[in-house]
Amino acid sequence: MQPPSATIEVLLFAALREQAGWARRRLPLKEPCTPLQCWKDLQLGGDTLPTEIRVAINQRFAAADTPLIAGDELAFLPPISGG
Amino acid sequence: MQPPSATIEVLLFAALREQAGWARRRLPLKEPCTPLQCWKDLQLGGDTLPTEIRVAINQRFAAADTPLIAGDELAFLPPISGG
Amino acid sequence: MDNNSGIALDLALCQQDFDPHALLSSWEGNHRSAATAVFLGRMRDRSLAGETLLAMELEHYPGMCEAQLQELAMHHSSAHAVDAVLLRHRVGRVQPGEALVVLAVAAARRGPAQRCCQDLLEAVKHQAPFWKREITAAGRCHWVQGNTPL
Amino acid sequence: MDNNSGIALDLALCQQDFDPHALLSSWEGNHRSAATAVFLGRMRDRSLAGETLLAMELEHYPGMCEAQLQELAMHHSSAHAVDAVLLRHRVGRVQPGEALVVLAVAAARRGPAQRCCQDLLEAVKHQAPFWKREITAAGRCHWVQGNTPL
Repeated sequence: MQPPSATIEVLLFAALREQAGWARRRLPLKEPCTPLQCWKDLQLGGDTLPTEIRVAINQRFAAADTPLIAGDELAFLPPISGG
Repeated sequence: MQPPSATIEVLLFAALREQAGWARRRLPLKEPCTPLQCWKDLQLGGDTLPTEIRVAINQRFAAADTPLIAGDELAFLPPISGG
Repeated sequence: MDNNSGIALDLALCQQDFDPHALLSSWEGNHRSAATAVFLGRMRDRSLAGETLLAMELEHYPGMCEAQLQELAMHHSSAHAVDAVLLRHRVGRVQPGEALVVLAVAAARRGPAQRCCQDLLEAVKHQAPFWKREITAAGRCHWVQGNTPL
Repeated sequence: MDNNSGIALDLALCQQDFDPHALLSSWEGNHRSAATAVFLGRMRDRSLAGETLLAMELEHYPGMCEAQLQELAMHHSSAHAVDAVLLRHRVGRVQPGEALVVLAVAAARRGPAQRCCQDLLEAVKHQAPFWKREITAAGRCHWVQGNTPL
């Protein structure tokens, strides 16, 4: 059995969540792993990250090639429309 | 007796009013006459209009060499400090 | 009042202390535009030179002052194509902490509302005939020389 | 709350409709700074495409959203050296005409208050994870693609 810490949590929001049909998923961490690799593995839309999609790791904006570590919370954010 | 229309009214405000010791004066109109000429005649402070003093004729900003006509309301305005 | 352009201008001088929030609440509640920008200025309790202030006398040029406010508000509200402008400006004797000016601009978008509010405030500060005389706690009086820097 | 710089930040998300003027009155009344700049945004009753809107759902990223608002407010309030910031932002289901966002900045001078209010509003609109879904009177739903132009 894999230790529970060797996973990451992936979150989707708004239009991305609706398109994928899910909001939150726990993934086993295959090191080395990056947000871009997760995007591809989860088949969220092609082999590159669309320029309008932003990445957050542990609730902070991050680059798509940031190495992920066990326990990270990864989120894909469609274009923001607050205010 | 001069007809009452052949005069102008001169108004001073704020620091200018305090320095001169009066707020409003009716002057006989010596045509041709300008705000600058009135400034000198009334001995409000030298032979030129200080750059910080603005002129209003009939409650609108005007140039110091605008010809005055009978019945005009002429005002000398020290630096504005509203808001 | 509405001018020819259909922009609602509500401009007035106030002889007495007023509650800017009660005023804004009632005015803005009638418009409920998507974007409203507001500036509220209150009397400071110290002069720029650091003296404690007891009060301020706000002198204006009656007639010209109202006409200038109307003209400046018409010009800037048309230039920015906003929906409505509210302006109140104190005259007379003011105590520290009291509202001196409240300016609100309602528009369909935030950019025009904010830019019109800023531009019209600068215009009022430099083009409307108001003069401030500060009265210090030590009993000195002096006319404020122009406006504080932006 | 006060951060290290001594600037008072009062930031919150609101699940329910709120009265922005009552909030501003109580907040501003405690500060009475010489200069206060405010922006108030309300929900439009039409989409940019002209459809009549029934409601809007405001989704956010819980945790990150609050942290971003705090960080953006600290950054811009320090950069402009203002005294205090008030921010309320709706989440959940909103009706046309209800307040979406109210942002107020209190400072010693009008320039910093106005500039901080504008900069922080843009930051919130582009850097805080909120998403709007419009629900039209005709029963269609669509996610708003980014922000309206400034």
